Amino acid sequence: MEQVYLSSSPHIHSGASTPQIMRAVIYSLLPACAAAIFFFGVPALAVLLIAVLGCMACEVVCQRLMKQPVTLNDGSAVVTGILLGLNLPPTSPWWMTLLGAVIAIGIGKQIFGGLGYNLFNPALVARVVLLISFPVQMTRWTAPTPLRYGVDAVTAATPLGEWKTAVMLTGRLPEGLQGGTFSYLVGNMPGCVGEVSALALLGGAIYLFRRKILTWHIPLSYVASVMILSGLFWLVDPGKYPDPLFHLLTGGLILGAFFMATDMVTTPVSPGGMILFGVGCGVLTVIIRLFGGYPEGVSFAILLMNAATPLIDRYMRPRTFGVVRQGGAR
Amino acid sequence: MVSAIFVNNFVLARFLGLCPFMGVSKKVETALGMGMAVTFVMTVATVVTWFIQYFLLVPFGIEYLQTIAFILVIASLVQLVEMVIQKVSPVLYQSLGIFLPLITTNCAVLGLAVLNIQKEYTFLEGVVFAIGAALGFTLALVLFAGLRERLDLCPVPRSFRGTAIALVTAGLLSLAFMGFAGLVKG
Amino acid sequence: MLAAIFSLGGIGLTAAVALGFAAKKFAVEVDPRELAILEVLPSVNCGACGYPGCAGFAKALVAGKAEANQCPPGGMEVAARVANILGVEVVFKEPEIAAVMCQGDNTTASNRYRYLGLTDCIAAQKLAGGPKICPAGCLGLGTCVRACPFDAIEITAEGLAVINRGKCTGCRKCVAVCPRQVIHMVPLKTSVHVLCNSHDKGAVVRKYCQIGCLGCHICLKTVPDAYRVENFLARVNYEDADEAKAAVAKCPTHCIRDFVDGYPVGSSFEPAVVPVKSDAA
Amino acid sequence: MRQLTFAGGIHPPDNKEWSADKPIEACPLPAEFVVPLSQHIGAPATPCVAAGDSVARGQIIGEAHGFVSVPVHAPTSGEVVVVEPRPHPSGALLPAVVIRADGEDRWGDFPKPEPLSGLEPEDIVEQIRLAGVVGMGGATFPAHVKLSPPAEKPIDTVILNGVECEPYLTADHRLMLEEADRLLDGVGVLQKIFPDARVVIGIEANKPDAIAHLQQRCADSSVEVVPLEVKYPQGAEKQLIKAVTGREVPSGGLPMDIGVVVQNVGTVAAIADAVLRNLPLTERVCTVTGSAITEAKNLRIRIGIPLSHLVDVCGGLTAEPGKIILGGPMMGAAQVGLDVPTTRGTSGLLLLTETDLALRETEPCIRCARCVQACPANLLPTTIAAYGRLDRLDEAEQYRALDCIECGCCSYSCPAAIPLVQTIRYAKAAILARKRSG
Repeated sequence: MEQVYLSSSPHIHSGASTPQIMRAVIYSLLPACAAAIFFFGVPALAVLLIAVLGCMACEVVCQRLMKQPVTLNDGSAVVTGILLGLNLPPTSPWWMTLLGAVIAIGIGKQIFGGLGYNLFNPALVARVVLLISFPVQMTRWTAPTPLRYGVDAVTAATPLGEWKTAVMLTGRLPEGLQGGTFSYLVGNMPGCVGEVSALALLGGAIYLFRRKILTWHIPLSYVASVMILSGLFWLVDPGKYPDPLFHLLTGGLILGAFFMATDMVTTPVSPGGMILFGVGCGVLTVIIRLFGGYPEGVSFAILLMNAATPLIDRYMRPRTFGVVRQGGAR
Repeated sequence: MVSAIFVNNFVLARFLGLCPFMGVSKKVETALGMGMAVTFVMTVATVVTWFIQYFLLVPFGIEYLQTIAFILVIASLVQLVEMVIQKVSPVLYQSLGIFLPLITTNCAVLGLAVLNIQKEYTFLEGVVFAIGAALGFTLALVLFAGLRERLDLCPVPRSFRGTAIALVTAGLLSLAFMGFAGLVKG
Repeated sequence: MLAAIFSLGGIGLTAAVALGFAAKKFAVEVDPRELAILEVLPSVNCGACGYPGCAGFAKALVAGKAEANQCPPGGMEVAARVANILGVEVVFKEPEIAAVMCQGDNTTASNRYRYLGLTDCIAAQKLAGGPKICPAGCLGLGTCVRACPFDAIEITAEGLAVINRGKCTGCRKCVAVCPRQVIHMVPLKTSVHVLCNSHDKGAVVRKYCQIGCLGCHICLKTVPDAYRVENFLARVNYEDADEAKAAVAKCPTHCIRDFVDGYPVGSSFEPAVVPVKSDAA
Repeated sequence: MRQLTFAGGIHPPDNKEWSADKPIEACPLPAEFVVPLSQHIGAPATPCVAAGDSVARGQIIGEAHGFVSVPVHAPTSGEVVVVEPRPHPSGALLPAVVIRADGEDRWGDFPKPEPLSGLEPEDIVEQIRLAGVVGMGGATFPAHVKLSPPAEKPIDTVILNGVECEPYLTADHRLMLEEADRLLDGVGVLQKIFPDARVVIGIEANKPDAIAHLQQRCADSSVEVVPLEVKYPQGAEKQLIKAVTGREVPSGGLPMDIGVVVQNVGTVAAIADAVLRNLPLTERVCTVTGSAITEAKNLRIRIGIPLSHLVDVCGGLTAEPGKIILGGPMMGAAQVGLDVPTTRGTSGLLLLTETDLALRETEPCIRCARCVQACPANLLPTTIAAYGRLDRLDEAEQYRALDCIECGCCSYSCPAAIPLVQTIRYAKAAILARKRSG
């Protein structure tokens, strides 16, 4: 008789696995990739491909160097690659995208011990490093021209950028920014590869909700706090501050709230902590957008809250069963 | 004040006071204790140095003694804090170790006092600036301590273990703080 | 110039008075000898002395509750210096190190079941007493490796814990955590040991382990003074171990080993002659 | 119908269809019984027979020691072969009485039971103790201890646990369907002990036939039959109380602290036998199931039957078993071989093939928080395990490792296949050991 296996209970498993989760995230990002390629053409495709391949290559190189088993199969490098690609402008030169991939995997993830141990969202680390190092390349936007092949695009400003410049110069909200809601919704506006099409992103997010990979806590609290806070400012001075819908649909809020801020590794684990995390992201995003030097605050807000995650985890624990909080009844 | 906490954070934007920042950020409790000690020293030092500057050094025309005089004040304040902490919380005293007396040579404290004078802040402005800076220092310290507590659980590659990975983390943290750039003018 | 001297002097004086006052108010007594001893101790905080960390040991020493030779990592050298500070005589204590008294890895010892789960001997031991049939053999799941503050233990590819004689300081941490009590303290000066921990009869041992001690007395017959057999298990008489080496080649199951000639198969450690720290006092 | 439940938990496939429709069969007696003397939580019994003695069914062969202990009885009549350490379900060799059956299966002489109306609660509890009744859901905690709360802890609710939330197992289900008489007799005994208490039978909604049957039987009594949401671990004591009464057992406390007593339905049936028929506990219902067994069955088994005999009764093995589990797949204990005997806590024998096990390497935690969502005790399993693995017991205790009920929800749902419960269990043991040593 072959020897039996012995283990501590439980003896059955749900069958859930890390590669399964990563695959689902990749599927959910495909609509956004498709939309990006539709609006920005071949350059967007190139950015995405370079980012994904760069991340995978860098993962292999790092793990070989450290003589660790290569874990390309878990799919996490692909996810990082896609997210990085979606967070870059479609005009990014190839070397910049590649550098981003190396930063994301090398400094963002592997240096901390690999999957599950990174403190900051790797794709955002790369994006912010690039943004600070190459401000010109990182803010060169093109107007979307559906199904374009060449690279000779018309340069244009993102709606958020346009607003910021106008407010800086005149202190007033520029004409023509409002009312583009439909264009903003489908993604017909300048911006990063993946942040433009709200519809495509939401479609992917709904898939993730249905697969129970996303929980509502972070996205909802993030979006809600941005809407409420920006709404307050808008009510105070509608001539200067754009309306909440503008905040929601332009810029990287949806991409950030549903895909970047929900990165499991770098966010709190308790439901209460997740909500606090989302609200923190929302408040910081609005503050940076309205008062900061950068037109877009999503990346910084998420990175800052990533930094606060260990503290949130420490102080926001769920109430243990059978433990009555201090000062409660009984 | 907001500016001092976030935008011009002493540690993460001006890179002042890195010594205790790296030294006592292994545990959140220790970091909080250190933050409080520094807050106290910074605030009181600002008050005292402001008076010394405007009522002693300027009237007598001996501004060139500024550095020595300030260090004298700070050193005695640190001594005081040290004694109090040793009495009140021996555990905290143990874990702060050498870094407590080192507040003396903490460039953040001296830098703050000197900056106050340089920028010609009024007394009130100076105190507010000091509290802001100290809170910023504490915030950075505690955030960083939280991150390092989590780093403790990570299988960081051998060659990066210890200070190396801590410095990388500090760099990333200061990267995130760059988001506040341009938030408040001045 | 005068103003400068006066003002600085004034500041200094005020500070001095304030500090002096505070020093009285917040005074905490610390024995200077405690600090001096703390300087001398290795500060690995291993707890081998039985006190909470080096600071606790220092306190106990000053209070006269501990002996100067109670710090194994420090050895006689530290003991001498501590005794010097305290002004007492140092008593020589034979230095000891830890050794895993088992060679039954996955190739030589049989298992009862295939273990799944946490890589930890204590956790595995809880499941029907551990996967190894031998009730006393090394489980090789590395609980001792994690307990060792000096990186002196490794697990071979075939699942056996091996202790590096060069790195082990004798702190006993591994001895305390091993759920099967397979790690013993042995005199540092002796390098020949019987690497088996099973008190089962020879016929029983033979069923589950190719390399276990059968209690056959051959070693005892070869060098009568250097060995003894208790409950079917041979042990080296460490007080009289000079000749023990002669039996190494005679042992039918090769469970007697001289660490100067070689470590158990699969270990990356080099055979080591460890210099015994002499009586430093 | 509104179904009561608790927060957290998981929904594993229940696999009960294999045996849910199989009526309870009496298991044929083997030639030799091995009766462990340690069959309950608490001090083991000491043997009071020796090799060569002849015993009758129900005769005491091991005497109890202390309050949290019960005697052990002979499961059939025959001759004592030997009293020696034998393989025990815990994995160790523990003292057991080996009995060679004489085939007569003769009961010992017991006095005629007194009518319930003439008994005082203390006498009833003593009878239950003497009959060796323990918690038959698997915990094997002596029943009389739970039934003797101190006077300052009045009991206002008695819950009968018919949840059977463990996948695969159907023993309690069949018992409620086929032996409602015994069960309701037992309810009568409990009502005699706690005259003012509300009596609730909690059943998971995946057993609609049992719910309907008992509801019909209890229609004209005060006993409530409550359907509960299908969710593991609905049958865990604290979670069941939360679902039925809305009260939470305080951390570190017992159900009696909040006026509740919970007994498994099998235990209640055994209580009825003990008090109304004066018969000690010598048998129970047990489900034999799993993909490695020829025919899944619900068997009425004697205590002390070797597992190999149960396998034979069910037609033998279809495949090499990858794992042999006593109890359910979530909290049962894996066995080294089929030579161990059944005990009072054996609610099931589950034989899984290697393919059922879906063996996987452990991967790093990606902090997906599924364990946090699944934990019915509202803990952060991944954090406790991370500290436990590094022997950082202070932190593990701070994160309330000791409140873990070891239900296994976290390990079940972990995508990285980290042995979370095992690690937490390890940490708990280490924390408790440290507390004991001071």
